[in-house]
Amino acid sequence: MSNDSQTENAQQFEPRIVAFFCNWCTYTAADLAGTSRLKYAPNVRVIRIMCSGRLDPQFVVKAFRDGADGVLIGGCHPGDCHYQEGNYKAYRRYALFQSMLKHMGIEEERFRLEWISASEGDKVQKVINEMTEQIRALGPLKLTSVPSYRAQEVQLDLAGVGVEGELL
Amino acid sequence: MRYIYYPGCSLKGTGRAYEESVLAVFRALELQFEELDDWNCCGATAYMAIDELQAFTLAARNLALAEKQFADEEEVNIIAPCSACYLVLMKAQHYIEEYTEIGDQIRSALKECHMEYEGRIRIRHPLDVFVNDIGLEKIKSLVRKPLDGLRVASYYGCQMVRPYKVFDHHYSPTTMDDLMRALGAKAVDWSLKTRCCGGSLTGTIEQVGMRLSFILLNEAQKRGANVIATSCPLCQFNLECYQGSMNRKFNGSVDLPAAYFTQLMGMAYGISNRELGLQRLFVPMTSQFSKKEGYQHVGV
Amino acid sequence: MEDSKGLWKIKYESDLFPEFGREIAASPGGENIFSCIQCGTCSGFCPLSLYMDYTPRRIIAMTRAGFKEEVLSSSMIWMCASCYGCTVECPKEIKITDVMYALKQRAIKEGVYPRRFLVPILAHSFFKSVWKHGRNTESHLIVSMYMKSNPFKMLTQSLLGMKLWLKGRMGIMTDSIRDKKSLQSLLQAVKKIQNGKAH
Amino acid sequence: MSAFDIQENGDFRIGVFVCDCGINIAGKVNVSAVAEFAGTLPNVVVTREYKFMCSDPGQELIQNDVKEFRLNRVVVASCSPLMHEATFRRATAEAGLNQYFFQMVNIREHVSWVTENEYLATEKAKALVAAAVRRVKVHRALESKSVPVNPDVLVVGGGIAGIHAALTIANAGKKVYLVEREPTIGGHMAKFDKTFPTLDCAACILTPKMSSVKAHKNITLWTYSEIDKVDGFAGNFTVRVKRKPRYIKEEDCVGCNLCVEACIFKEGKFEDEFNVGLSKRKPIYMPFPQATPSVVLIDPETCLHFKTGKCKQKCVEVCERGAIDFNQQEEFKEINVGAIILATGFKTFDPHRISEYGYGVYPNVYTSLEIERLVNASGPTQGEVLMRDGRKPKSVAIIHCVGSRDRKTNAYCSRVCCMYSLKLAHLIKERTGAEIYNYYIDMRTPGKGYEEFYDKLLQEGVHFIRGRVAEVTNWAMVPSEEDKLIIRAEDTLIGVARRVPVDMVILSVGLEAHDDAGEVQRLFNISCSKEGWFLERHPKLAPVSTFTDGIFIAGACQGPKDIPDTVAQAGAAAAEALAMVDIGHVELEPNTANVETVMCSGCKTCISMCPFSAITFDAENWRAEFNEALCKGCGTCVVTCPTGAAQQHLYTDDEMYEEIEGVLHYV
Ligand SMILES: Cc1cc2nc3c(=O)[nH]c(=O)nc-3n(C[C@H](O)[C@H](O)[C@H](O)COP(=O)(O)OP(=O)(O)OC[C@H]3O[C@@H](n4cnc5c(N)ncnc54)[C@H](O)[C@@H]3O)c2cc1C
Ligand SMILES: Cc1cc2nc3c(=O)[nH]c(=O)nc-3n(C[C@H](O)[C@H](O)[C@H](O)COP(=O)(O)OP(=O)(O)OC[C@H]3O[C@@H](n4cnc5c(N)ncnc54)[C@H](O)[C@@H]3O)c2cc1C
Ligand code: SF4
Ligand code: SF4
Ligand code: SF4
Ligand code: SF4
Ligand code: SF4
Ligand code: SF4
Ligand code: SF4
Ligand code: SF4
Repeated sequence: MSNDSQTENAQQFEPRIVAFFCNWCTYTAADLAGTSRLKYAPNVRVIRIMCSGRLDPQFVVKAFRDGADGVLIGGCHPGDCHYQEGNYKAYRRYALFQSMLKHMGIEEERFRLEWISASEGDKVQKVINEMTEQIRALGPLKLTSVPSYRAQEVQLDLAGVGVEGELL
Repeated sequence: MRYIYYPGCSLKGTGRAYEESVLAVFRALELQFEELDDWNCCGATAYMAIDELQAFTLAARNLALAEKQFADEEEVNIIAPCSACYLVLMKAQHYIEEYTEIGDQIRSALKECHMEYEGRIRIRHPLDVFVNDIGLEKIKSLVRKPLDGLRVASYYGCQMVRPYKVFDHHYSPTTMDDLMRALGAKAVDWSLKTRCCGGSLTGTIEQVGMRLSFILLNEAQKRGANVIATSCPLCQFNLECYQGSMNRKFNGSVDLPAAYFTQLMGMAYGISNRELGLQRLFVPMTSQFSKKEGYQHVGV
Repeated sequence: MEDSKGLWKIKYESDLFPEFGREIAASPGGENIFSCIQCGTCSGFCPLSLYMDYTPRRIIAMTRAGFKEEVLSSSMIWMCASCYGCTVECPKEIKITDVMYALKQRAIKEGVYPRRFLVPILAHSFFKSVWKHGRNTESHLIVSMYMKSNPFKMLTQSLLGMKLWLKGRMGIMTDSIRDKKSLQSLLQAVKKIQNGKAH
Repeated sequence: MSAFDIQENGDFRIGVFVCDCGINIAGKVNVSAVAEFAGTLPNVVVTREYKFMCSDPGQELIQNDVKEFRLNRVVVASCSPLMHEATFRRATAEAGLNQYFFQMVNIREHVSWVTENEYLATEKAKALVAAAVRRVKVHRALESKSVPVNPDVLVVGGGIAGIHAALTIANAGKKVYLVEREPTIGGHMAKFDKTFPTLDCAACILTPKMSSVKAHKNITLWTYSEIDKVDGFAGNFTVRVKRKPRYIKEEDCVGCNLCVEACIFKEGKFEDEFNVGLSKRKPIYMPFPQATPSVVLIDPETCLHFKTGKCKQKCVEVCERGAIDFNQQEEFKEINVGAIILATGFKTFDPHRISEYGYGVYPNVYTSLEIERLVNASGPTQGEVLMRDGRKPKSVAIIHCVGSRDRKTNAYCSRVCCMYSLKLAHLIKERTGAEIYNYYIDMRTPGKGYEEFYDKLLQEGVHFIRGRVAEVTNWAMVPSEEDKLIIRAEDTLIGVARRVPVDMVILSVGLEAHDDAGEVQRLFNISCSKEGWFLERHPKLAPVSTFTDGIFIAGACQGPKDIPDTVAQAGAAAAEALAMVDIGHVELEPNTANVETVMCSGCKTCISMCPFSAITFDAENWRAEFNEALCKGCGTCVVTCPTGAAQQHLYTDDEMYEEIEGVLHYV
């Protein structure tokens, strides 16, 4: 979706959303949505990771900096992680990072974490459609300044919560 | 907790005894309530057949008025004793939430008339409030003349439990039976607790409506009931007013008082017959009880 | 279709209204009708199905198939007492009672309901009374209904009315709300919005 | 690996292969446009469009191009990698490249099948291809590790599925552990008298199999046991089994039942689980005569000794073998296995949930499982069909689809109840001559000999009423209905509501996943469908595999099915497990974490993050040390490493960044 001049409806803003889906659940669920022929908004590009625990906050920053209007993470339901607790860690990072994004002026709707199990193809559809609409309503992401923070600090903070933090 | 009381049209007419007994019981239970100021028709079923949106708008006006009246309350509890009102108000609420188009239209119409419905409303049936808010313990503690030996067939009717299963089962509810037992009565075990009484059909396709009511009365009587307890003015009317014609038409012999469950509560609390509107019944309670040992204090 | 006696029982595809089912499905509460598996639970549960010309199940099937004329002129839709039994029992979660409302509204709109059939008349009387007074007074309602449909029947009913009156259960005074103006303008406003939407 | 080094130096030659998948992709995505676009991307030297890329000619096309165009990177845009990644990696390897110099793009499941608009679908496919082309450049040559496999197999659940799988594997000469939760194996099938459609006697076909399980030298049978913990991975699982105390020394008990007779309870007093409560047992009991192992057990909840400590212990007195041991404790066993088969079966729907049918209200309303026991020659009535009041029913209604095909309970069809309802109708008719009414929505009899069975029943004069029952009441309208159960339903074929009075009602309850399916699923790290059935890897192509390598599923735990299908699946699962343990080794995906030694600051952050304790600290060199054998490749540690020293193969930061950039700015 580069130059939307070609789209039939060139005026309409088409959000670009990068999704990081866990191989075991949400990626499979997205496959299931496909085999079930569930139609959803074409605005999401899915990147496969082995576990939501692999989701590095820097990927999110990178995505926003490179023009994404939203970032979606899909992981297994609490208790179902293929690697025991990667999704808990993802959640803790997500919660902390969400508040950081707020400081950067990025609305919370633009960064979303969802638990979607391998059998929930319909949830993939629902979440993607919902998120696309929400971001469409928000309009394109305008980064006033490229988020500048010392990656290392965040990293340590996040690692800290990763170990100590309580889920929810 | 404070409640808003929404009587609805029937409780001012054929269902007057319901209003009288509901209010008497409210007082006995020391329930805090206010009548909804300038309430209008709930939008009732028949109205809905013509124009659903207008029906829901009528309901929404009541909801908006209630929110205004209890502006400082986080959740506004409206007690609607008539099952039809209870359902229509609740249905309007559901439709406003579920169908955004209906919700939007009604909200903007309200706005034009300087009203607003925020969604703070919880519609309650008095049975729900009595059993779940006040509790059987307290209800029991106030009994002064237990309904010993009285065999009550609790009749819940349709709309209190369907389609929204708010506080009891949609097919085999038990709340009213529990309440009756708390008053000292015996709950008759029967399987027609929620079968339709014919609703407004008694007024339109009379034979059919009467037939449905007859089935209920006949079965309750067969199962040994001395009285059938109702929770809706239309049910009560149907079950009571046609017993003579029914017997002629269907070659039956039903003779069973149909009282509001609140009247039975009032009796157990020793409230006077007149206060409970017992004199307004067509089939007097005495017709059954005088034959019964154990329960004697009704003298209408 | 010629009649119910089995003559001429064939329906030509060209006599159907294929869009009818979709239209009803699009009205609030109608959304699941295409999931109906014709199991008959609705009709089995319906306390009135034995008096109906078509059972609720058949109405759903006919609606879906586009038998618009038969459905709208059926007595069934007026006989439904709104007990919601079918709705809570349906294994496909079809809101059958609400579908009946949608069909009633449609029938009234198209003016095809059975003449002198009391239910639509009751509904109309009701509508008028509320529009005027904000509440309905049962006695007035009954009088006006019988006047329109079957004045003769009034005589048999008046006995009951008398009894009710004697028991203090039938007012003669019209019950009314204070702020009738606001109610009427509210109803008008919603009507306007609705019509605006339709065009 | 010197050949790869040159290519890593930057001289990339990439081939992009875009698949039509018949019309599955080409029907929505403009495949030629995607291929053409790919050709414009830097370093892409050849692009192709082909009808079926995974077919032999498709793979050959890739291999020829690798040679002809001296490709050193391959991108295939087709279906989900979960489907064909292995296929194309193999093709890449066979062309002489390292198989990880390949990247797959999912433009079917994630694009063509889910997108409405053709233009937007094509654009999305282009973005994904662009990302893969960028990513594949930073791929590194990797070696997949091969580890030896433990040849033993664990089977969980001893129903017909578990029994059949265990025997098949044991007969192939491998060692099997069969773990069953109940005191005996046999599962549901052991409760039946006859099985459809052939009406062969369930016991006659099942009990010989049960005894061979017990007797087989390769099978270790642990009943009354549960899985407590599972560790490891395909080929090398470590499993802890909890053995519940039965207060009987299993090795010593010969199943003579003397103790049962001697027990101070003269009559059975407690609900008999095997007869689903239709009869009573004592505190010490044999679940049923053919129970395997043939060993009694004591229920501490009801035994006087356990409850009061004051029993005369007649049971102990009479047991000459001294097999009773009140001090038995829970025991844990740890075993190592290479593959696991789950065969935990199902539970029946609890009809209390549909109060319209009066189960638990009217005593003569039964579930089908109760009737299976009633018609069973070894059941509580020796096969006589008697109701709770001792009468023989003169009329019986069988209600189909109870708890099935109903969005309020279970939306799916339970698949076996039509057939078992026919079976029960036949058996009851045969034994009582009663009038039988089957109430069905649709009669589902797809199977060999099944429709013929239905036809037989029709001829036997069983009534079939097409209509889902609305309610069962005791409300009589006419004299003939007095004291009967009245079934109210519409006969939809006639279009009339009917009331049929009967003596007995049978609810054909559906099949449901066990309540603890979620826990079992977590224990074994597999997935469940929404309804709780274990999820197969692919419904057609991998029906007994799960997404977790080395763990297979068989029987009704995967979804409702009858015995023939259960056994077929059990055989398939056994074959898959055998195939795996027989090769002797498994290839591991090299997506493990590793550390760039020079960059590691020794901060130890990563160490506590690893759920598998794969990282240790090397104090001498002051750095983290990664154990690839223990690492399962989640990548969590990588995220927390502040220096970027920790990386995950196949998902390095570089690879991820390239992919992110790729999807976002492809032109
Ligand atoms: C009333 C009825 C009648 C039927 N009649 C027929 C028929 O006539 N013909 C036919 O082909 N099919 C029939 N079926 C279907 C048949 O029962 C199933 O196909 C068959 O039982 C499936 O076998 P299974 O081994 O997969 O499951 P099950 O028989 O359920 O066995 C599973 C076993 O696993 C054990 N288990 C469960 N969880 C655990 C755990 N966590 N750890 C250890 N062990 C566990 C259970 O205790 C059980 O022993 C009928 C079903 C019903 C309900
Ligand atoms: C119209 C139709 C649509 C279907 N759609 C679906 C569907 O959507 N989903 C689904 O799950 N199932 C579907 N099926 C069923 C599906 O086709 C079968 O389940 C499946 O094909 C069975 O595979 P098979 O290998 O057993 O048999 P086959 O596909 O028949 O293969 C048997 C092979 O053996 C060869 N052969 C035969 N005799 C000999 C011999 N003597 N010597 C050597 N070779 C021999 C044949 O040439 C053939 O290649 C459908 C069936 C039909 C008819
Ligand atoms: S109950 Fe529901 S599914 Fe069954 S026939 Fe009626 S509408 Fe259709
Ligand atoms: S709501 Fe109407 S159609 Fe449905 S069961 Fe009741 S009377 Fe019958
Ligand atoms: S415990 Fe002893 S007496 Fe009882 S069955 Fe076993 S061997 Fe026989
Ligand atoms: S200890 Fe007593 S109650 Fe328990 S099994 Fe032995 S004899 Fe029976
Ligand atoms: S197999 Fe038959 S009885 Fe069972 S759910 Fe399916 S249709 Fe209903
Ligand atoms: S023969 Fe085929 S089409 Fe007919 S019922 Fe069986 S599966 Fe369906
Ligand atoms: S990738 Fe996961 S399993 Fe491997 S070392 Fe890192 S945290 Fe441990
Ligand atoms: S987190 Fe990184 S730097 Fe710290 S010990 Fe682990 S690998 Fe080394």
